[in-house]
Amino acid sequence: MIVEGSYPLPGSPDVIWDLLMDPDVLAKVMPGTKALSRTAPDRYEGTMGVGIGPITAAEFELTITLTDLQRPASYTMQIDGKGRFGFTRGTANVELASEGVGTVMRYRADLQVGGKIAGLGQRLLDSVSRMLTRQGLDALNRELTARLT
Amino acid sequence: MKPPPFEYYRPSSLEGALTLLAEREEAKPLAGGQSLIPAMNFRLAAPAMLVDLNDLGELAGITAAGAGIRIGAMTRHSAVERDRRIAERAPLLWETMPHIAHPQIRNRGTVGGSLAHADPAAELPAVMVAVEATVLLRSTRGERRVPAAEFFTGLFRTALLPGELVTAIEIPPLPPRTGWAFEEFARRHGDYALVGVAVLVTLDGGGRCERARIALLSVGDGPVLATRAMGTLQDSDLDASVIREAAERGARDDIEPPSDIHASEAYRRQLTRVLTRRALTRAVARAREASR
Amino acid sequence: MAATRAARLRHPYRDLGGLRVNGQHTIGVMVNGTRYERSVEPRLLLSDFLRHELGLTGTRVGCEHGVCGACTVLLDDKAVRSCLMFAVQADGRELRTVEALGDSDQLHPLQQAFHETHALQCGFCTPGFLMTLIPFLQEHPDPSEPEIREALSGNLCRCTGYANIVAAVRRYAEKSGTRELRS
Amino acid sequence: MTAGPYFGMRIPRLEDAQLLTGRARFVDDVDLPGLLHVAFLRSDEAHGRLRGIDAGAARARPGVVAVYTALDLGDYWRPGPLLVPPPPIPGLVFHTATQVPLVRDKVRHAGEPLAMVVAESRYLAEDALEDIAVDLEPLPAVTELEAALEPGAPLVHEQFGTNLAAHVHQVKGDYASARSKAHALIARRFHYDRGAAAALENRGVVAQWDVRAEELTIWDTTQAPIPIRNGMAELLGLRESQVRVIAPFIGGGFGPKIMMFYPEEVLVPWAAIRLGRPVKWIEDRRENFYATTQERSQIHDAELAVARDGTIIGVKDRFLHDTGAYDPYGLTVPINTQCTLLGPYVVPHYDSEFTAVFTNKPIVTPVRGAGRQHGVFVMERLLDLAARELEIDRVEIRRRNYIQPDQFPYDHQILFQDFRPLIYDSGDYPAALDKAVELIGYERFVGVEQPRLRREGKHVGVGVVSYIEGTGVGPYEGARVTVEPSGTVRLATGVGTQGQGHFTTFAQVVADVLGVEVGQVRVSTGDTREFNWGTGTFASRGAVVAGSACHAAAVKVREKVLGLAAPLLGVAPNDLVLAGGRVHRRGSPDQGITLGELARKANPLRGAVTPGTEPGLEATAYFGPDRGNAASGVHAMVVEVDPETAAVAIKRYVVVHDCGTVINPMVVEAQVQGGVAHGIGNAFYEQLIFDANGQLQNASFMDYLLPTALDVPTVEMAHVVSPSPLNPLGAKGVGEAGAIPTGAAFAQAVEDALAGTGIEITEMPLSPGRLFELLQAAQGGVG
Repeated sequence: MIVEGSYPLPGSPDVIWDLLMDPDVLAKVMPGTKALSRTAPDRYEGTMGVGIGPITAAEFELTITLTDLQRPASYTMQIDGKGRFGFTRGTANVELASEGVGTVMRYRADLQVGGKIAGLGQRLLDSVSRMLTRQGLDALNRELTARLT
Repeated sequence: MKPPPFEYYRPSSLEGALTLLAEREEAKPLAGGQSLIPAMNFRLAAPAMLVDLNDLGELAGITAAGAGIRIGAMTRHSAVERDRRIAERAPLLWETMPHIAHPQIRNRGTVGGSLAHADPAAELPAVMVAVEATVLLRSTRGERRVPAAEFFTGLFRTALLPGELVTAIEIPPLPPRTGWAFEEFARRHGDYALVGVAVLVTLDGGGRCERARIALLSVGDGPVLATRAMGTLQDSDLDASVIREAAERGARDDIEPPSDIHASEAYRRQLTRVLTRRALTRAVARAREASR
Repeated sequence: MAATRAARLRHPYRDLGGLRVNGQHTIGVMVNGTRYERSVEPRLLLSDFLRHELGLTGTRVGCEHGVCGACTVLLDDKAVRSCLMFAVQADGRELRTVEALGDSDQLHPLQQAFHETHALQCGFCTPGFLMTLIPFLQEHPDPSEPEIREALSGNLCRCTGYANIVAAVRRYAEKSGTRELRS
Repeated sequence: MTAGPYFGMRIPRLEDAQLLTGRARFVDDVDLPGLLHVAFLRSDEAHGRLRGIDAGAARARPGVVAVYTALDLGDYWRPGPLLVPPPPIPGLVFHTATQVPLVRDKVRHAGEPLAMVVAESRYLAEDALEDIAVDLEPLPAVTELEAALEPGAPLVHEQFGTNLAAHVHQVKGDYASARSKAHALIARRFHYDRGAAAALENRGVVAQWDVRAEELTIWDTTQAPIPIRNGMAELLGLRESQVRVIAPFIGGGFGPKIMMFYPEEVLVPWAAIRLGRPVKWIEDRRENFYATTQERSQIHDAELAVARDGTIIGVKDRFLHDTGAYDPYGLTVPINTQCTLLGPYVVPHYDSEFTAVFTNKPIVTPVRGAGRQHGVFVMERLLDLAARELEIDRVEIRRRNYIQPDQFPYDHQILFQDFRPLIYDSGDYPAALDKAVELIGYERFVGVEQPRLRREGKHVGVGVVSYIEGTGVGPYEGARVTVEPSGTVRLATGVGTQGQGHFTTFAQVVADVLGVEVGQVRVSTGDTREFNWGTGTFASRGAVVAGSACHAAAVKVREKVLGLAAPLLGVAPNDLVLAGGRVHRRGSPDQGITLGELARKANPLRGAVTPGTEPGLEATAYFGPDRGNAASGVHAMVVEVDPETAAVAIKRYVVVHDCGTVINPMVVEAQVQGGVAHGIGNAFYEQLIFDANGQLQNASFMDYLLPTALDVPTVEMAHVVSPSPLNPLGAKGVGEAGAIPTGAAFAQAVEDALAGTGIEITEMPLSPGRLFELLQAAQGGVG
């Protein structure tokens, strides 16, 4: 599953970069993430609960590892989530480019899903990933706006 | 495929149900259960506590509401499809009912449950948006009335607040000179539709389009009101070319349909184009019939 | 209903009335004219209750997510999927299963029609078809083929290709037409 | 009950009453005191290295009796046997890799079992699954057939150094030189994907160890109880006589209910012995999509060489076959494809080569049709394309290439899956075609109806295709017929049944030989206690092979009846008649004796008998055919396509079928109708969709679509009867026939309906979404 797009954000790439490295902010960008902590300079661990309609118990153990860090231009996230519902894992590339007074964030995630999510959830996967992406980006935008004002 | 354990409550009054829902955050209402119980059997849903609404006779039943109609939240689909007053007063809804799943599911599934569940592929949310129904909500804090178009807020999301239940739905009377049509395309009869469309068209005295409502299902996070397509029809003479243009507009500009194993985004746009055209054509013919 | 009422008294939810179960609960159900009382966990599916608690194994389980129709039973005379209900929800209600139709010596006329038209092969889905058809035929004593097919569309059969099931329904309808004329 | 003779009659089935009243016993209906319940923890990953399993919390959960992993099995852990070894084809390569009971070191497909939980209820067992922690290192999965064979592809089985599971090349004539004489060469790539058997009853096993009797009883949803009994005895170190396998009523099989062994079949009896309590496992529908074998993709690169008049010069085919993660069933499916491709046609030169490929997907074994569909699709499509190119009518090109009725036995000069040469026993293909063309009204449809409807804007099309089904293969089946003093005739066979009506058709065969009412014959099948020898119900062989054995046993009993009655009645044996449950002097029905009475006399309690006398009216007989039969037929269908929505409606469906002599036309026709339904599913509704990581994307009946009553028309049917010379009944098999040519007929009909769009259908299954894409590609958009 490929999730990609771009999103305009206020602030410079440097400001956004710092925010994105902050586990509290990262947790907000990944909707449903609870208690994300930085266990190494480039590694975050926590749990993520995704509730879509009647599906209430989708809790994942989440590990995010950052690689190819090119501050403030780009980095790659290795995402690894496992839970009773199966797994999701893959890589997400994030690029930050200044544009005018702000920054354009380009993202492209290539995610695998497995287990019950893959076998039973296909009807909703596309909509859910779009929704989560939108929620995450909106959250990032709010966070930025709050910090910049 | 056995459900996980839960605490079970079956209150005998609406007040009791609302109190439970207010006091227990983890309480999940159980109406017909035709979506919730499969999810529990797959262990995709594990509610800690179910509040079974099936003893709440006060929430079931169909009554006249002025010239319109009021359907209690716990009214079964099968009761709606068998009620002559629905056929007369809410013909779009009546035409839609046989498309919902299968008789065994309709004997158990409820109108309120379907709305509260807000599945983007469900028929009833789109129909309620098309007919501009009002959703009645109750909690221990009191009652609210929410227009259907505002009730559906996203993917399986509604305007329901914690502790709140859908108690009824009110459908306004069909305006004069109005035609209706429901169309959907499913892989098999009764399956989740790949695309569906519910249409109401009202003519003015001169036979032009006074008002058109087009609500689509399975092409977004919830029911989608095809406002651009509706705009194309507004004040037009509703001839075949306008209908074609509106359908094209709706398929192109009103939706961002998902892709899945049954239908790609492009296929959903094509189905939207064709079904909207066919539904409008039928609805306009009925409106003209009603204007004679 | 006495036991159920007593149970309710044992589990009052404050003064709100109704039923509250956390653990096992005794329910009273009328099945095929016999009253059964059993202690069940709330999560026990009605299909499992009928099959394994009451031994009424004619109700079959094919998917447990409400698609195949093999578990169809009558709840207060309406066809429902017994895999999509909890047994506790049937408390105080009336159920009918395939065992309520005929027995081997005296088949129900619909069963007889199935037999005569070879409308079953492995027979696993058959009770679900029968229980779907009983109320349908009450409402539609003389159904057309499209009506029959639509009524059956919520029941899956992998063996027959449905043709003989449709034929059985027609045969039953025609014969009951004759039966009514005679009576 | 009507009186005989019953052979060839439409006898309503004897087994119906039990099934209709819900009193028939299926495996999940077995209830025993102290019964324990099993749930399996299955891998979410399609490919991964198992580093460890922590089941501590699960074992501690109240209600849990045991949790087993591969390590707990000790010496009992071993891969399953190779159920069907490859046939002796020169140059054949075959890598054996069979399934294991529980994963020990490597997961090779999603759904492979990792741990087994035994608990007081299935609910509790499933609760405990959530307590188990698995440490599994994911590995890249291999799913695409061509990619799997690339150097550097991840390996499903490292020991082979390749994902090639098998390679087989069979040749007849000399295609390469014949090709140069062709007027036209039609070459295409074809994809044919298949799906799940999806019997309404999932699999299940119940096992009980009787400590006092030292006997193990296993209730199993198997199509082959005797091989399972023999295998289980060997695995568990028991004598065969200590193990009883009962395949009670089976809720549909369609192929996958014959395997040796499914992991659960091995583990449940083992646990029952170990725990000293009866144990039950019932597969649920989600498990069924991973744990029960399936059928899947083949990719064919095929070429047809034809003369100007449409005569086939030769066919060359190279294909890849997905065998899934293991290949316990050998090469049955791809060899069926290879052989069935030739169809009813004279193909002077044939060069067919296939490669079976391991992938990280569930195991592939036969599903109704068992690879035959794939071959028929390729051949029939090639003929359609050739007809178009040569401007010959589709029906005519088939007619011109048929093997003629006087050419039997017809030797195709290659080996079939039963290790025997592919020789057709009998048939009349032109007669079947003529009947089908007449029934569907082909000439009128093409000449009048279709143009008229097209003018009205309706897109209708017709498809007419032929096929052969190799059926009734060996090795053998047996039967025992016993006349009881009550007059009831007991008939026991070891074949197993899955709903095909064996209880009735076998009874019909026996009733006629013994002159009894069909209802007097009680058939017992599927219980190893009742009959000790047999193989199973597969390859449309029940009626042919077991039916012939029933006949032979009945004939032997008849001889005994005559031998015993002749001196008793004082007449020569050939002056006796068996009728109405009695044996009597010809022409004098009152001078006779009932078979029951005779049975009593055949078991004297006092007095002397001649040395060598066998007591009772009982006989056992076996039948093993020299080779399989060739059943055949023609399918024709009319479809209407809505090119705007890509919806397809099947308006009419005609089958003309030749399964030799018919024992019970009602049963045969119903088998065909059911097969067609399965075929329609395969053509337009059903497909197991895997992603590139080996994840099944439609693992439920919500997304895996079985056709419903609204999707399957009532088939109009006619028979052609070419009795088989290979068995005394003249019968050929029928169980799979309906499902085999449906895809080919569907493709032709849809293409015909959309003539003018330029669409060419070279893949199965279709779906509306896929048809929409093909239409878009063909004409740059529709609507």
